[in-house]
Amino acid sequence: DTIKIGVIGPFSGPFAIQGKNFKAGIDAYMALNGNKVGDNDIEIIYRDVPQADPAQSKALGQELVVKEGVQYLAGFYFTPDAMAVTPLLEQANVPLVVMNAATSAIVTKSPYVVRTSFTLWQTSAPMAKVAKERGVKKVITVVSDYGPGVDSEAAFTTTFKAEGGEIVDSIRMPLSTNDFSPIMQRVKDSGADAVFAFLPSGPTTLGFVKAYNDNGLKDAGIQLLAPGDLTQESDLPALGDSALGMLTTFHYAISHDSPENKIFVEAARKAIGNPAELSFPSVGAYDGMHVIYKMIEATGGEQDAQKAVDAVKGMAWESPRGPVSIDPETRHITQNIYLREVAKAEDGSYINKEIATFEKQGDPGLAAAK
Amino acid sequence: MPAAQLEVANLSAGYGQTRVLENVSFAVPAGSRLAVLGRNGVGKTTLFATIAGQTRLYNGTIRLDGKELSGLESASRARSGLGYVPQARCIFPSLTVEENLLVGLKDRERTAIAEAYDMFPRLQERRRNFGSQLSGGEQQMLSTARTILGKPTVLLLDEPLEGLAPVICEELMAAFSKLAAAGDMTILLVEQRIQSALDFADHVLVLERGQVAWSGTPVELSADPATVERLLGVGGLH
Amino acid sequence: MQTVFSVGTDALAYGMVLFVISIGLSVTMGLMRVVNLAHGAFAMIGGYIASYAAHMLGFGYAVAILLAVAGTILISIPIERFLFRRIYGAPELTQVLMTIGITFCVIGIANYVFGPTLKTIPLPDMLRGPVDLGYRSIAAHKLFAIACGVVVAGALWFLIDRTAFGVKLRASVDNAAMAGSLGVRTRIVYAVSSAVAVGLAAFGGIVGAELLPIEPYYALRYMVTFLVVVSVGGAGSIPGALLACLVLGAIDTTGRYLVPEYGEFFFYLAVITIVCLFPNGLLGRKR
Amino acid sequence: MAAEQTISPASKATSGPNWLLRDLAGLAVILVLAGIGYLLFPNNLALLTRITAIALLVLSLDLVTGYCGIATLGHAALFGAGAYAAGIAAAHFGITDPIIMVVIGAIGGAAAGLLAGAIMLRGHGLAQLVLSIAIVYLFHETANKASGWTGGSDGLAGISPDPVFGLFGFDLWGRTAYVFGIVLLVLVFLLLRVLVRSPFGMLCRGIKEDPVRVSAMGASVNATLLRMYVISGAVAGVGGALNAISTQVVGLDSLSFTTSAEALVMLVLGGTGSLYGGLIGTLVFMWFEDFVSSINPFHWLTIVGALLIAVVLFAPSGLYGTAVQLLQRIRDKR
Amino acid sequence: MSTVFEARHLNKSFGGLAVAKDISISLARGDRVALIGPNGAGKTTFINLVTGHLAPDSGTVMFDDADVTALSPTKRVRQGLVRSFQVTRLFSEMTPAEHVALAVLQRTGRSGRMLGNFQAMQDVMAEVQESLHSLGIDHVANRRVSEIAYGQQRLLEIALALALRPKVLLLDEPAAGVPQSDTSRIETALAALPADLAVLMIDHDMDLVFRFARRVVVLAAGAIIFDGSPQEVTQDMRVREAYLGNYANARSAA
Ligand SMILES: Nc1ncnc2c1ncn2[C@@H]1O[C@H](COP(=O)(O)OP(=O)(O)OP(=O)(O)O)[C@@H](O)[C@H]1O
Ligand SMILES: Nc1ncnc2c1ncn2[C@@H]1O[C@H](COP(=O)(O)OP(=O)(O)OP(=O)(O)O)[C@@H](O)[C@H]1O
Ligand SMILES: [Mg+2]
Ligand SMILES: [Mg+2]
Repeated sequence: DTIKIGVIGPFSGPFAIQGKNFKAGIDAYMALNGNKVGDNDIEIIYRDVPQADPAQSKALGQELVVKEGVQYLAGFYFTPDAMAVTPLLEQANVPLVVMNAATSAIVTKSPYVVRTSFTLWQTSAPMAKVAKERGVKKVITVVSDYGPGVDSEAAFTTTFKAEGGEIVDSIRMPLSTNDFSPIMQRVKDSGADAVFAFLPSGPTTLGFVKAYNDNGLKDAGIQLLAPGDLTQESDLPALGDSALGMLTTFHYAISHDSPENKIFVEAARKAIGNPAELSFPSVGAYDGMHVIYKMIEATGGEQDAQKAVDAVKGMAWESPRGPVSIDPETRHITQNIYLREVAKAEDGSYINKEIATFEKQGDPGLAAAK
Repeated sequence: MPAAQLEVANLSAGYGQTRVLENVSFAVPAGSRLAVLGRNGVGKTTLFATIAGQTRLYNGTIRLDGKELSGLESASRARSGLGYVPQARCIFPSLTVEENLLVGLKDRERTAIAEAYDMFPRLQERRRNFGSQLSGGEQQMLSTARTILGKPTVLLLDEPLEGLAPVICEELMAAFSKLAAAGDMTILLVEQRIQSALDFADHVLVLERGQVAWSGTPVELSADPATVERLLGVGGLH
Repeated sequence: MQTVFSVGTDALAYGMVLFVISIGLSVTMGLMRVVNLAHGAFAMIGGYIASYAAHMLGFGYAVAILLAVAGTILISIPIERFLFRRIYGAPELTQVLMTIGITFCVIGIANYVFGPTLKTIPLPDMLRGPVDLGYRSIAAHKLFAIACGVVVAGALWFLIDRTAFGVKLRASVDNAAMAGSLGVRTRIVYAVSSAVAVGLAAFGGIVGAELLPIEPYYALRYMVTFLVVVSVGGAGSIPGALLACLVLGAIDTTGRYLVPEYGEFFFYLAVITIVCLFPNGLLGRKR
Repeated sequence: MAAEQTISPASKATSGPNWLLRDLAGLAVILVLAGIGYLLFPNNLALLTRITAIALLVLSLDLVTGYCGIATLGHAALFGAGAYAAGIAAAHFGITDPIIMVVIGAIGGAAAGLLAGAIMLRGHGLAQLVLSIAIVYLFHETANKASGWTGGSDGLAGISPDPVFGLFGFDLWGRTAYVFGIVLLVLVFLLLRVLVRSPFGMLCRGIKEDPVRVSAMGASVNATLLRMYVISGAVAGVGGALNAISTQVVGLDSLSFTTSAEALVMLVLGGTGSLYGGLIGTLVFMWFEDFVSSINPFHWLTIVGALLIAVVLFAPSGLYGTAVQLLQRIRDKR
Repeated sequence: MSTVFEARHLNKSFGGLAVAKDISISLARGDRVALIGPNGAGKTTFINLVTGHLAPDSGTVMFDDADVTALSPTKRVRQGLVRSFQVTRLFSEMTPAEHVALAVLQRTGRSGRMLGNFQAMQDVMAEVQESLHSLGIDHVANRRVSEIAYGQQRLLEIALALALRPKVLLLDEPAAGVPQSDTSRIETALAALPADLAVLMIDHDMDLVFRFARRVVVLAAGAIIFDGSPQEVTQDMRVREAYLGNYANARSAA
């Protein structure tokens, strides 16, 4: 039989690069593990939702289930798109494997949701510990004013305060900000020792990091701390020297040193075509496929969402990002979070060099929400 | 008879599917004054617009000094010596009076604008105003002056007196007569006030339903009240 | 006080960058009366060519700019000839449809050819890094952008308001048929103006690339910004566009400094206020 | 040949029952198409429902753009207002009857229309376009900020409408939603047909062409336009509510610039100033987009762009407008 | 006869150019007044001031013994102060029938109706027919205005104004662009107007003016230089010089 997997993601438009990484991760997994599970052929059907658009996402999810007859739904770069599909799952008897969307609450919307990416709480909270360790006392947070930004700010602020640090100011700026000079001026005026920032990966990060340098914050010794979205590998060549030395916490770096990752990166680079375009969503997709393959194995190709999801609860494996497991309770991935520094590799390319590890991090976000 | 300067043969034209002119032919010798008359909506404006290249020509030929115009865009026709003063005036509303005149200059020296101001002193007073701010009569003056600045050899005037004060009308008609008499210009005129047209012209063409219905001299037309009544709907001419 | 100066400087710099990028649109939209949503697409093409010329062919910044402007104009010639020429004088909405179609195509092609990553245009050493103004430091490339803005504004104003070409262009736009009958070769006038506008777009795209980085979605991402700036100034008015850029730059910058969380609010409320007070744009002529 | 005789009477016939006939024919075409959609694409009903909702948005846009000449790139503000009104009623106040939700959506849309209209009418031309953009961004930001009510950028979830009349539940296959949507569309369409032919509709067309002329006839331009804006808001609100009911979630995209711009593109594609044009534009654009993006999810944008360019080149009055002209020409030839 | 309309001391200037200098005119019921004067004298501006399309710098406009200076153009029209435009302003995509219907509906307070259709309203259709017929443009009643000849558009412009049943009618060059054969239609239409209607007409066609007017007002450079009977005006040297030229001679001779 052929088992179909429907993947929804941004394959065109402003976030096309993230969708491309989904595909690269999936292709890499299938290249390495074959496109068969038992006797079943695996077929992937892609559907494009260029920007967060829950209505479109739901319509496509429905179409995938009803018309294409997919047994699994996967992908989802944006939270609302994933949320929109969750009401379908039970009736459709289809599990949903979230490969990126990073708001904690998604897994609570349906018992059939499993997530193999990360949450912003997960990647941002450790940064507060780093800051504390490095002797930072006063921090100003700067985040994009939308769900993930607010999450990231909350995660950092809560943790940093718990560690005894002081948040001198919290700035939320519109997603469409192009010129960050006034923000940097605020940062300067706030008297903070460090700035914690979250912006979605993409063009604005470039302006942000440049403004940080050009306005003399770097020279003034104000540390820039951020979750890894800001230094997505595909943006690093554009950021260039200006990002050197930036500290970020994240679940995955392309440069992660492990045999599993070497194999993955090689396969994924081949799949994506231009090696410079590879970045973190690919690993979420890769592990998502791993989870789906496990589900198919466990159900023997039968359509049984409950059984499939049950089969992966507690499952642990060695991912390209390091050791991971699916938390049986939340169905979210437990993983290492790494502290990384932007550095120049021997071949002259820019990498996120891992310099410390926070092991087996769950999602503090769900706990915080309760 | 001198060689025709403007020669129109078998001209048919219209708008999209609407045919307005059918098989119109006439010739105008250099330095003469032709009045084109006809009732409301017979196609006088369409005829001039077609000659000037603004309305679609279905078939027929238009020759200026022996040169075929029909394939040319309107700018080339203008550069071959055709001047057109449209009924709708077509002032450039966002240009000043002076700039409107500059456009009409073609490649002549800027100083030539003075000629227009000599003709219509009113325009000089208003030279910095935008076209859209002019009074109706001022627009009419500007439209005429603008075209004349380009020194056309054949001038198409579509109701150039509309909206002008009687004194100005007289002066203007006198000026046109002078231009034509000097042999500098051949003038084709559409005018609602039949008497003014007949006083001015040396030849008359009457259109009816898109076709030439009558042609002759003003004297002949005045002498034929029946035709005047039939084609122009006017009682008698004084 | 120092903060005021400092924010003021940022505002000026940001406004000027906006000006350089969007002024080409003021030419197409205000003077040629084409609602050209593809303006960003041309800016982006310029950016890509410059980036390619600098990275792959190893040209310097100045040469890259020249190549990019020339290259973009070259690319635009068939587009003007076969597509734009069909929409001169057409209803605005038809123009919207056509130019958005062009934008979609350009985005798709850029994505296919260059991939979805950011492209940079390496600055020469002179423009790199901060310059100390005494009370603060500012990026050198911003100073460069300010200078470019001033030069472009002056040159354009002269071309449009003071030369015979400018008069012919404005006449053709007001009434192409009549301009033709007065001997103006409207096609050539349009083609040249369109080339100027495209060249300006490309130039702006390159000079502004530090703030608005080049990537395939560029063409749509900043479309609204361009539209707003040009219309608030009064389309077709060069001083108007300049003023609008400075005013909006100032509002945006102070807004983001004082109340960043309401930055967008601030900006668009200001736009609404300005438009309500000046329905034809700040320096727009009444039509 | 005589000029007068070759001219055919204008398409707007004065004879009475003609328009009734044409409306019935139009209605029949919509119903037949809807039926075909249901039978031929039973698995695509979600998409078809979505098209229906957007069609309502495009119709409402046609009212102000096509009939009143107000170009706007912010019309999704009204659509989104309807969607959020219906969604918030359901998610926060437990009002889950779909018909009441539609009414609430219409009211929400109308209120937004009143507000947007009052602002929009302050400008003209380009300035007006910019006002519309500013409005949609303000709405968007407001919804983003009021995340307690709207769910912010995560979207407003937790909308679970009751079965229609307590009988037909909204299920996975989307049959109920589809039929519900088509019924709404047909009702709105008929009402709008009456509206645009009414004296009020004629007044609006007059304003589109020359507001000064209209005011010199003693009619008040702004009051008329504002009324139309409110009506348009109600129609868009119905579309928004339908979207909220059928997808059970409302996202910020529903009042975004992008949605507004797409609606405008669909309208122009079909042809402004006739309700059929709006419907055809929506259907063709969304179907085409879905079709090419499922064939190639990565590079479909280029093809859509090419479609738009082709339409401008070969059907400059929009698909419907050009078709009508062609028919007219064929009839003239005979 | 009672005064229905009065302009008192109107002043207006554009920049440095004074286009209305202390203009005072009053119209009584049944008046037939011609306003003439050189091009650019300020005649159209006067109408714009009176109808509210332009705001005067100073002065008042009285209508039916009430001060209407602050009213919007629309409100003035509703009270019965109606104008036509010198440059036709019509809805190019609509038909003459629709134009007149719109005016009739507006006058009868039905233009805001959202139900029904004017073609189904007997009284409206009858009036439309009648009005177009009287001006001789009923044969193009259902053509788009953009397709009818300019002269016909001018006639429609007048039909529109009349359909509003004004108390005071201001006509700005109604005959400009109308062929001689058709000016008589305008005259007939004007002659058929209710006797108590006050009409002020601007035109440069002196034949028409002298047939129509019982009183002539001459405006030059923004100021009234003459207000009197048609007979007197041809004798006034200033008017002859500034405006009439040889026409006056021809007329006196005749
Ligand atoms: N744009 C157009 N589209 C279709 N038909 C038109 C168009 N313009 C004019 N016509 C028609 O062409 C015919 C001739 O019009 P034209 O303007 O040439 O008449 P005319 O003789 O100049 O009349 P007038 O004395 O009123 O100026 C008219 O019947 C008119 O209805
Ligand atoms: N908005 C404006 N700005 C500046 N000047 C203006 C404006 N409107 C009109 N004028 C000028 O005011 C003067 C009077 O114009 P108006 O239209 O009243 O003249 P008119 O008496 O109607 O002339 P005509 O007989 O030519 O129609 C003209 O010289 C005109 O140029
Ligand atoms: Mg004519
Ligand atoms: Mg006048």
